[in-house]
Amino acid sequence: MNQTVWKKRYSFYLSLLVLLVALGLLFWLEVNKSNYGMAVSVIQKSLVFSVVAVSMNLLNGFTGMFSLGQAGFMAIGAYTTAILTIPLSRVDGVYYMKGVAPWLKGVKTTLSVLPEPLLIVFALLIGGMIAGIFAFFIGIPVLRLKSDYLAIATLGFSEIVRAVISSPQLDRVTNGSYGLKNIPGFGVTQAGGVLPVGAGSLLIPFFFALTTIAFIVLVINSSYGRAFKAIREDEVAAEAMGINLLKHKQLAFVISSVITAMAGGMLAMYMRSIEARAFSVTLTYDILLIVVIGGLGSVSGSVLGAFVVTFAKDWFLRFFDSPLVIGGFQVPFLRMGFRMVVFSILLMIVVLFYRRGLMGSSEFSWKGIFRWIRRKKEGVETTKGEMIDYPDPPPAKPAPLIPDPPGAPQEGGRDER
Amino acid sequence: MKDKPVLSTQDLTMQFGGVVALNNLTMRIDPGEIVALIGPNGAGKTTAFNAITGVYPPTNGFVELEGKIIQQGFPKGKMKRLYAGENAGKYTKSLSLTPDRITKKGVARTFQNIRLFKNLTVFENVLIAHHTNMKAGVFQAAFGMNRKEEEDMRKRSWELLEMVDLSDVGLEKADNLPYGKQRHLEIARALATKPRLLLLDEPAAGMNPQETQEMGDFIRDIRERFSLTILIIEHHMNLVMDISDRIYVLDFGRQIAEGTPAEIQKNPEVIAAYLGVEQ
Amino acid sequence: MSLLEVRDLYVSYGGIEALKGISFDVEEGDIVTLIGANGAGKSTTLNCISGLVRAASGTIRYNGEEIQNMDSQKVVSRGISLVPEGRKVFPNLTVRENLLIGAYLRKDKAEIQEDLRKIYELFPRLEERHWQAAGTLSGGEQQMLAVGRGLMASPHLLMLDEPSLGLAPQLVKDIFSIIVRIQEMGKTVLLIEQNANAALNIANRAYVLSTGEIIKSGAGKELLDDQDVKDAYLGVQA
Amino acid sequence: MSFVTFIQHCLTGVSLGGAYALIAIGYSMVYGILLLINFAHADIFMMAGYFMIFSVSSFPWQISIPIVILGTVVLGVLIEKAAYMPLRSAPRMSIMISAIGVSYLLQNLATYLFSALPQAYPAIPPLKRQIRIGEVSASLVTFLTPVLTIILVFLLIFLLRKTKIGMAMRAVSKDYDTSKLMGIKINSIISLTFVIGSALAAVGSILYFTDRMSVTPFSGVLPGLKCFVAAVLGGIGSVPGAVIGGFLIGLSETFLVALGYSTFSDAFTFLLLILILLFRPTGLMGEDLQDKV
Amino acid sequence: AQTPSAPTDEQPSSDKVIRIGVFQPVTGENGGGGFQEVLGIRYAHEKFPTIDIDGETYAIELVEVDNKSDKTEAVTVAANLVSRQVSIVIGSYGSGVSIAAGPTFEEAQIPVIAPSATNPQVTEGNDYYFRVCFLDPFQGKVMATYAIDNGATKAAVITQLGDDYSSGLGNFFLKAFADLGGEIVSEQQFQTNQTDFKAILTNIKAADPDVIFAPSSIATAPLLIKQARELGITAQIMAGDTWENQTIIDNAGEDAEGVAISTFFDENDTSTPLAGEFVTGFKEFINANSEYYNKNGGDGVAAVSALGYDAYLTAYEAIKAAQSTDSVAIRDALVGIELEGVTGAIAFDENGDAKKNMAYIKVIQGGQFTFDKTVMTE
Ligand SMILES: Nc1ncnc2c1ncn2[C@@H]1O[C@H](COP(=O)(O)OP(=O)(O)OP(=O)(O)O)[C@@H](O)[C@H]1O
Ligand SMILES: Nc1ncnc2c1ncn2[C@@H]1O[C@H](COP(=O)(O)OP(=O)(O)OP(=O)(O)O)[C@@H](O)[C@H]1O
Ligand SMILES: [Mg+2]
Ligand SMILES: [Mg+2]
Repeated sequence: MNQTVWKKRYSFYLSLLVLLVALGLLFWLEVNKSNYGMAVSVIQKSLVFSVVAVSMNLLNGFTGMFSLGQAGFMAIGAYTTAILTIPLSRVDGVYYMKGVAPWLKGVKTTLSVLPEPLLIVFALLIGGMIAGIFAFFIGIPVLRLKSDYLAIATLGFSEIVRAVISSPQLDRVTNGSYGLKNIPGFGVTQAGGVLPVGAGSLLIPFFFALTTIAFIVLVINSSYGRAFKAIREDEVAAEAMGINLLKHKQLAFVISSVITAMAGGMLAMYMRSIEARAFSVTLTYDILLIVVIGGLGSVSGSVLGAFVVTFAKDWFLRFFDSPLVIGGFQVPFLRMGFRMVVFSILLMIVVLFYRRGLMGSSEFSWKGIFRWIRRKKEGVETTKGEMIDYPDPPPAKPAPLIPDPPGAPQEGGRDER
Repeated sequence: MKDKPVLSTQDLTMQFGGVVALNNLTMRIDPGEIVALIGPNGAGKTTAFNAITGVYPPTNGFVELEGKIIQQGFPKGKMKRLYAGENAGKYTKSLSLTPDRITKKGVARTFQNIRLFKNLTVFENVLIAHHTNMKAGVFQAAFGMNRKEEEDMRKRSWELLEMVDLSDVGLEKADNLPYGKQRHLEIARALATKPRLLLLDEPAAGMNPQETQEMGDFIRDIRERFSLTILIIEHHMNLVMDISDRIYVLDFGRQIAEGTPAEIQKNPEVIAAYLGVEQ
Repeated sequence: MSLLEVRDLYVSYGGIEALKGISFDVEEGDIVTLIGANGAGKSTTLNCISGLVRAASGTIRYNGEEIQNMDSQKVVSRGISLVPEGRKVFPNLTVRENLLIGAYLRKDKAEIQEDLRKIYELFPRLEERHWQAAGTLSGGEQQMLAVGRGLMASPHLLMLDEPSLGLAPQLVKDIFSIIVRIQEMGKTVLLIEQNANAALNIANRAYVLSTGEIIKSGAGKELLDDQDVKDAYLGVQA
Repeated sequence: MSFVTFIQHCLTGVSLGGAYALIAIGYSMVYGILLLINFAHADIFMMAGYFMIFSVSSFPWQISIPIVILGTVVLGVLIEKAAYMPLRSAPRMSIMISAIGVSYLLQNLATYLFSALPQAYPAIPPLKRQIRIGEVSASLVTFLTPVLTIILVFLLIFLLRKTKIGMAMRAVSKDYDTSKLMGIKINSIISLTFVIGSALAAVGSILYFTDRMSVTPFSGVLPGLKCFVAAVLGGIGSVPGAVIGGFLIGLSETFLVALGYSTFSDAFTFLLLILILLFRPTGLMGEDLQDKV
Repeated sequence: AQTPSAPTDEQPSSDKVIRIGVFQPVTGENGGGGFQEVLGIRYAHEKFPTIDIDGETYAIELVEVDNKSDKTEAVTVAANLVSRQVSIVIGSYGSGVSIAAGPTFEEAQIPVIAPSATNPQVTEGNDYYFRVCFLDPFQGKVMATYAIDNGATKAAVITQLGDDYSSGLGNFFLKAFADLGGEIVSEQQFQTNQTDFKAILTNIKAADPDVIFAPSSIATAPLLIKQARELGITAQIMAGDTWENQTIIDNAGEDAEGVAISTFFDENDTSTPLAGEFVTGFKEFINANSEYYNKNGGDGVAAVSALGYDAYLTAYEAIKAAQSTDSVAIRDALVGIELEGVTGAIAFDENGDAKKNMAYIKVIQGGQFTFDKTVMTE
């Protein structure tokens, strides 16, 4: 009906429905992994990147800190996870150049009592923790810098991390610049277990993304998130409102770094083999690209951006790379390398025409979709970029912090609590 | 009723390069007073605010809030050589709380060039100012374990907006408000930090005489309602003379007069430097 | 023909209509003032004339030429200069450079120096601080600088958006006498002021704006005696 | 390290630094005026390398040099018009992404058109003339680079400090609208910035590639990053700062590699940068202008 | 009806298809060599476009992907190949990417044949990775022996950090040279994408070696050579198989004279009829297509092209032996396969490495790679 009013619980049920459908789809995909390998791989990557993008957005979009250290923190997470999870039996093969440091072997032997899933969780957490400690300590001097100076300093930090990891001095820990391989992947790899082969290869990254992103969203919607936004808007005024700049910037920086590092660990598991070179500035730029394409200051934008960019770059545009002959006619331009040309052009088009990103700074909401559809049906012209961007009407009372659970009194009624 | 002053400054001096923007300001403000700080352009009024609220560490002298020193400085480094103010050598300690610490201690301010959080809503602007008094840590806040506190903050924010007549535009972007409303919002935001001392920098700038009068009433009103002490900078003499209990006059960074509005209006030095011959 | 003719001017920001079809004239050699409450659309009017804001519809004619939606830079070259709201000095240039850049389009070197001298005379404070980066000036000093910079363009039509904002009482008076002097030099002035008393006193013609519409117009002195205007804008006289 | 080896390293470092300085100025100028980190600058530099290769195949080098400079300038201005001008009023980040996009596009286009294989950079005979002083041996270009850099920089500083155009550039960098109100044609001023930046990049590319002899689509990436760091280190927006930064990085990089720490040569550059920023938060020569409260 | 093995321009219109993945760098640092390897594979495919399995004719389809010489990209495109259901994969040029993608193929149980990846780690511990070329320990020994034979006593080694091939081979050379009584006077390293070698070369000059061993990519080769000569270094420069590429000579010009390399194949060594046939056929193939000609840098036959050809042939034989499109069956067939390739006999040891024991040494003379000698070990 045209006149239906959107109710909060509709959103809840719809979200639940979508979640269930998504879970089902993911499960189906991973069981049929052999037929949909590309889809699985691209979804895995998108999930991991969406986590990094959201945590980068926390800094760049919500706190207004232009930070370009993501690759460095991902490297910390990736290497920690990799070093701790490479199966003991494979270690010597991995460190074939210089051998593995005895203490590290000792640590790994001790840890090998843990079953693999636990070991992985443990490794991810340790990676996050190390990154958090780093973030905390470099934050003290570096976060005082302003805008682009901060950007270049964090970028510098990330490059230093990379250099240290690949330095010959650390050969016996990080395998220097040769990288690490035989990192366990997400899913069950060996047949013979209780679960089918491939099980978990999507659901694990999915739950990881879900929890970390949910956490960031909760932080953003809390009073601390508002303080971050205040800092983004005007540091002087924020400070005058009693917000401790350094403390809050550091908080955002540490949260973002910990989660970025954990995502780095996930990336290591996705890649199965990593090298320091992969964690260069280019990786950070790629993430930045996702964040801005999605919309600075929009969590759903970052997630959308991660999927759109990864799908386009790694999958949809692939056919541009192979020569195509239709009826004896060689389609011009199509050959190796053309995909990236097309990708760059598409990128430019998106930036030029959606200058505030796909989502602007607004978030996805069922209500927005609903209104948009209704508008379309009524033939009201919508303008570009305005699709989901509807301000709420002034409420009769302050909007509640947490959306009401289904069954709670509906909005409109003034209830004093 | 003259107990401890809310705010006092002693020999407060602020020098930028060779420019002594504020020279040896010594003043006191008692609880519940409305005190005005006036003077020609560039006399150092805003600088005084900045030195009090910790935006700049003072070059010399100190600031006390309710008997406790919050800012103190003496010329060091290159400034030692350059120093052109008075009382060099009198102070040897330095202490400078950051603006947020000072706000936490109960001093709030508005800015001469309005500094709202432009892209946030009017409501959020006020809500954010409550953050400083929040107890919950980041995890508690994130997981909604401080629901009570959060709801309280929201309720009080709407109340404040109601008071400045902005509740109907509460969900507008702050930047879209007309100038005069933005000034009101800045005051509401400052009040949300629960100050005991409020510093207002030209709250009536850009207002017509009618609006200026209303601003005067408003300031008096909030003083009563929140039992505030107020220090105000203004160039609208009608307003200043109307609401202040006492006035300090600055010229070229120096205090040239202090007194009640009646005294100041008659002071020849003030007339020469600031008010002009006929009023 | 008037020097400046504005007809049926509409301007909107996104969805909000800031000007709803205003029309007015500025005669050569006059001081014309626009008054009105906060948010009435005064600044929008001036910004639209100088091309900073696009008109949705309507015409603006200057010396018979249509200038609506012309590039700002071209509008300036026609001899219209705006002292914008909120001072907008170049914070990274020195006081002197700010003044010189006001004369960017002028080629007459000797006269530029002469004008610079005159402005220093008007605002001695600026000369005192000619080396200082404009960003560190006090609010009032910046306001002086903005007015001075506008004068340096030596425009035919000078538009001032609240030039007395944040100035000390004595300087406010000076500003108004400067405006009269500018008029005496044969220039035309379009003025926005919150200090409606003073503005109406010197204006040949005045328009009252309210929520994007002109609700009253007349000679300056005439409006000064108008009861509605008194009630709405002038306040109780001290 | 023997004295001769030391001098040889110095020579390498100073020459590298000179080329870095020329590129760094381009970053610094564009940043100074648009507040944009022009990621595409490194690739404009790379394209200048290809222009030379193609130009020399049809013309003698004397004619090729002006052709290359002209071509690079046209490319730089074209990029500005196509990718940055439409975004004048857009948020800063969008322009930055546009710059990254242009950078990707140039790299990928070059890969697509010219393949990823290195192409030999033509030898310009007089520049390649071997000069031998005692044990130290290097080509003329090694000596020429720093000298030419210094001369160009002085010309540029004069332009920025002493002319009306320079003043207009600094004004535009802060506020487009108000600049327009002064009668400044902001688009022309911005284009001019790109003209100068690209021309310097072209000269830099001739010096740099003549010394390094081959061009690939990714030749710009690493020097680009380093020159950007040089610009920041010197105080982004400041021309003399960029020059100092360029030489500092050129020298420190060379010596680090020489001492066998080639893994750390880039890292050291950044370490230096961070240390300098800690003591001078806006770089060595950067203006420390915060808005007045 | 189709006539098998007759090379035709158009794809055979059989609806039965078997896919062979081509996992190679066509862009990036090793894009040049990778493409040459692809050329060998394409030529082989042109010669043998169909195969009979169980009496039915299958068209062989090449599924080419570009791993961009980048280890991260390598894993992604490997997954891509897996998803496109290739039965067997050929690749890759460059040991690093092969090592990186190894586990992906192993897990998907798809066999891979590396034509020219020489690092031992490529096949070690991976039951699905095979190779048809010799290994770096062998190659390092060959070059060390050659240096010593030529009277060198002092050697400098330059390797690329993070490149398994470069540092691996450098290390093997280093050991072999020292074992043979030589002295290593300088060990220098550079980073990927570095184009300025003056600093490390200045150090080498100071150490005054007789030979410089610098295994690295085609991209870095001319830079190294020219910058060394510019600094007045006269020592002989030597490298591994990767340097056998005409563009190096084109780019380095005169300075390249005297550079010595080891390689898998010599187009002038037509001792086996198979090789001679291949060389003529391949040259025709190259000359017929201007793009091929240009990218190959003329109609020379690179060793990697020959190895690419052999790898295809090996895959072809394995499919034939397995009589199945199933990748596991093909893998099992590979283990016991024996065939005669253009680069010599091919049979795999327990690691999946071809048992090869002969290398060619070529020296650049008069702007060409000229055969110097062959080296065999026991
Ligand atoms: N950061 C700074 N650097 C250099 N000079 C400064 C700085 N801040 C203020 N000044 C100078 O100090 C003097 C006092 O400035 P201040 O802003 O306190 O004046 P004010 O009394 O508030 O004037 P107004 O009424 O015009 O706002 C001015 O001359 C100004 O130029
Ligand atoms: N950039 C903008 N975006 C959206 N709305 C705007 C913008 N600028 C002005 N407005 C709105 O347009 C209306 C007219 O504004 P304008 O600035 O012209 O008023 P004014 O008469 O100059 O007021 P003041 O006395 O406060 O300067 C106001 O409601 C204002 O909120
Ligand atoms: Mg002030
Ligand atoms: Mg206005």
